[in-house]
Amino acid sequence: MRDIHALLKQRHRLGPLEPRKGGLAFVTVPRENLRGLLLELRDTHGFTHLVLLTAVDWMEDGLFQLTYMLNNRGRDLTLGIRVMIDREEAQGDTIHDMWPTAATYQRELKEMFGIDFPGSPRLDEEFILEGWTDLPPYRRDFDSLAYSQQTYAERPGRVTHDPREYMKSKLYPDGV
Amino acid sequence: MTFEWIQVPYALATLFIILNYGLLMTAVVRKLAARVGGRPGIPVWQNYIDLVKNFALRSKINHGVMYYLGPVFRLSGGIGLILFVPTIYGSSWAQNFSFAGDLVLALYFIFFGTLGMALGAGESGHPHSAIGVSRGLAQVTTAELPMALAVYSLAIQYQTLSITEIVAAQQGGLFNWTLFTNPLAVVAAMFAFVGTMMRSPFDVVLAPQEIPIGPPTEYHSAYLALMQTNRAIFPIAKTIIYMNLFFGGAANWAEFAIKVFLLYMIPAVIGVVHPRFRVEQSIRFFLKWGLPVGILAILTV
Amino acid sequence: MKDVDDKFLKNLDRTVPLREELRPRKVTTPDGQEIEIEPLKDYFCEAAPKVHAKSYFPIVEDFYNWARANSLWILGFGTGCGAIEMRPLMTPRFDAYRYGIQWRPTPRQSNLLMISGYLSVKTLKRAIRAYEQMQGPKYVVGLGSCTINGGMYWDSYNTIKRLDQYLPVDLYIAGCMPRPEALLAGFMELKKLIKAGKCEGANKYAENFATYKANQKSVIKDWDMPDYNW
Amino acid sequence: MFSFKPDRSQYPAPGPDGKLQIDLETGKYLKLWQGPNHPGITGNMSVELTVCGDEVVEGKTHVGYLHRGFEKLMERRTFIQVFPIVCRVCVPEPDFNEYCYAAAVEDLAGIEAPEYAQWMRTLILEMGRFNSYMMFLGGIGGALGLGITGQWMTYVRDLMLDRFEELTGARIYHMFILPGGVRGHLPEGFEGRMEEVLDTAERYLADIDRVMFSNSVFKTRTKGVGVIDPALFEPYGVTGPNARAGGVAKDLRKDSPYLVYDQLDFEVATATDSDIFARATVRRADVQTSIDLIRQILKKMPKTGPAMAKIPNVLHWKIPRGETYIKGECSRGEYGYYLVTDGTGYPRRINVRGPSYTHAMALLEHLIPGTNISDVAALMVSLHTYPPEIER
Repeated sequence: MRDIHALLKQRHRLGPLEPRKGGLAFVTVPRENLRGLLLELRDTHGFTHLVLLTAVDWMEDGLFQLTYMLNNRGRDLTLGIRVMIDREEAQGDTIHDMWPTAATYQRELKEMFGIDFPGSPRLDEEFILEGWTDLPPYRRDFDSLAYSQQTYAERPGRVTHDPREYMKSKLYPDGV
Repeated sequence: MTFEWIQVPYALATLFIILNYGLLMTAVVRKLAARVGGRPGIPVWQNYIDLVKNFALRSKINHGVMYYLGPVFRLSGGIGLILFVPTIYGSSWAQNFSFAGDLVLALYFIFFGTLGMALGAGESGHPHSAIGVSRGLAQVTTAELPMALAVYSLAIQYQTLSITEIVAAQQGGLFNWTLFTNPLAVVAAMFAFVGTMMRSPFDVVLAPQEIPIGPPTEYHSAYLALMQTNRAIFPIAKTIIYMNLFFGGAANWAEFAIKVFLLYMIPAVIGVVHPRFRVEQSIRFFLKWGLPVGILAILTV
Repeated sequence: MKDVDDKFLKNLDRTVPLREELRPRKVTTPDGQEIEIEPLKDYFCEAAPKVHAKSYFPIVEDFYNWARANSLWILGFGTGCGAIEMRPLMTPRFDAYRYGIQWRPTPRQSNLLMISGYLSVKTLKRAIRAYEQMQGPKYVVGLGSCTINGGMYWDSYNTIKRLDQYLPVDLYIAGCMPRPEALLAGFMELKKLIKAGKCEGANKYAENFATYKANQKSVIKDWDMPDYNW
Repeated sequence: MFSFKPDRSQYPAPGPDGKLQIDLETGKYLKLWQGPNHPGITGNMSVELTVCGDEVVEGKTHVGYLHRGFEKLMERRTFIQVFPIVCRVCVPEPDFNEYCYAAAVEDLAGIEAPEYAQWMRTLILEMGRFNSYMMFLGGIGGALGLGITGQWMTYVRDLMLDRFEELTGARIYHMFILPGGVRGHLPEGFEGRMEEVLDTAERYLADIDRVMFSNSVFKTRTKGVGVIDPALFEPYGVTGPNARAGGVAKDLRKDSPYLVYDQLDFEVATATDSDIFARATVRRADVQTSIDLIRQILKKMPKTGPAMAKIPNVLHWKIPRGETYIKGECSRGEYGYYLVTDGTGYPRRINVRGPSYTHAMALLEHLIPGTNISDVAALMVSLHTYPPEIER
């Protein structure tokens, strides 16, 4: 992995390599260099398998992190490529022409995070949700519990405990 | 042929016996499949309860006149078949309305129910019904082809079109049966028999995994109950024809019960252990195996 | 129970427009005729369900109820995880067929709708449609704690919490997920209820149709039903 | 002799954007919805078919009927509260979720599960794999109208569920593999009872060989149908038995051994034709591998030892910022958990990579055009997809 990183570092402006155990490593790349990097990894270095494409919401920093996980079966290497994009104008670059299956991931990201991928097929079709009118639900500022309480009727009698307090009262009933 | 009024209650009595026998047989076949799978299966009287339940449902939706007439046609196909086929040879009351050319009429009635069903299911407007019907008509047409050829062969052999006379010609010992006098015709006819009994591998018409039970998709309540009644009567009636034509007929009710049971079990047993053909595969199967045997049967008579 | 969390307020302004293929429009038929169609009117029945009276003679009704109880046809619609325990019910270990319970592939022919587990909003729409296609008297059994009060999806934004708000439920079977033995016990209990004439869910649905519809529409925003979606 | 080649000149032409130009109002095409309530669909999803005669010209997968928002719910729960809900992600083979989640948390928190727990996890995963294959073998017969295989295989699966119940106390959701180890030890006499189950299973599998795999009707229906070109494996992310049926010996148990798979002796089964029949035979061979592996594990695993590593107080458990990806070979292909933590007591993001995600969406939509309506159900079952892991 280090050899590949050293080879591509300059050309694609890669960040430092963060290795984890078992042939897994993560690296950050600017959005402009993503496409070239993916193409080179796929065609030259044997990272032919797109494992997953997902996003992480770093709301505090105003960023979305797109994670492209690529795998090289022969050498058992997995490389997670991080791309930071702006949270306000969330937009990524479609890679469905490289991996057709990426179109599905991009459809999900569009629906669940509101990240746009111009040019990706069937992007605006409903994927999982139907008739959704609120914020994209996987964003951190969407409160699932509050939405659920405001939308769905609840059966009275359900009790919610704070686990810490509840355990304390069960374990030490005398309040020791 | 002379007509006597006493024949009407006699025929109705035959019909009643056959209805009950058919309901029990359907349950027995399902129990057989269940036993092969290792289950106890439904109780044998389950079909009666299902019938009562379906008649007892409160709401019904009608999609039009033909939708209503579909099950009626289907049932009249089954009952008509029974009424014109002599059930017990030599019996004075189970002769029904058989006459000199009843074989031709019987062949017509075998097809009649399917056509009625096609009209009814088409009116229900469900795409799965339409697909099921088109599959059913295509498959039944080719499956009945060997049967028709076998019947020609028999007509040439016995020089008659009356079922009673064909049965009469087969009396007097096992080796007088058509099974032994004209084996090729029997083989051809058995292709048709297995092919039209709606069991695997030729049950693509109903195929729950593809077109949820096909033509009857929209049928419910009393409409479905009518079709269930027909599902009990029609296969037995068809089996009676085969029994009469090829297996020496039946001289009493015990012989009838045993022969029909054995014949009925052939497609059931085959069906338990086979997946189903696609419709064009089963058509190909009948054209490839059934048709040549049928032609051979005519040529070798 | 916690009070409603109002720091976050759900968006009420946006509505979902009717899908294009379901809007009224003019089409040209294959033989060149021009006709106007209104899919929602043409393809769907708008009439509200009717209340059907019981049989006039109690003894006939009792006999009918006995037959209905002993011939339960279940719609094979696996709506949630509970569906995985339905399959052992059809097979040697727990064979439910011996009690007259059978599976039918189409809603028209079935009498019992098993809601096998949590219902997401998208499935709820299909379940309602399947329920309305069934012929009365019809029964609904909710399976698992998620149909009773949300279960472990109590804070999910996409699953309903109380099934009886949207469909008339005759029986709940608790558990996550209920074991096949519990299901069989539930069926026996349902049979007792049917024989006692207490399962009038279809009539209840017809009587309170407006309430049920209002509840359903408060959850399902995309209220156009694709044709033959079941 | 009789050739029924469909007339493809009637087919819709692709437009400038690559989409098919299908005008339903010409009356030439029919829209068919298969699912979500349809006996031929694997679980609660639907396929929207456009048919022309008996041939399907376009197929679209629709999912979301089982969406519970797991990835959102996990963000709202502490690390130990996530553990009981992860198994609900995939119903027929829940243990893989537990393992992947536990391993991901252990990786980020720097905990090493004890050796006994590693062996136990392998045993649980193989038992789960066996169950999942039983569902498949029953399903593929059922999709082609051979209901009897479903009966037999569900019966065998019930026997294995009994062993699960004995070991974990639950039939379906076992919640046995938790971060730090496993919940318990093998009960007394477990090996003997497991051996009985495996013997019964082998007897039933021999019957399946006779009834299904050597049945000429089954071969006619499945051979040459639903072929995935091996060149499509990489672009479409095909993994697991679906890829092995095309001659690519992809198996993470061999390629990237996790748990104790490097100490076990097994072969990866492959086939060459990449059609429905090949996919079924590969799975049939894999069941045998699974049975052998369970026997080996029970023989080789340590008899005693700690089942749990020491984990911090779960009420105050904070995991430092980091991200990891844990993968494993489940019965359908590569199953993985992508876990991101931000130093608080809650996960920042968990993404579940289910193999059905690529198989049932992009791949199925690619395979459906040109098949017969009758084959759609078998094709879907042969890809072995479970909808809950697509939408989570």
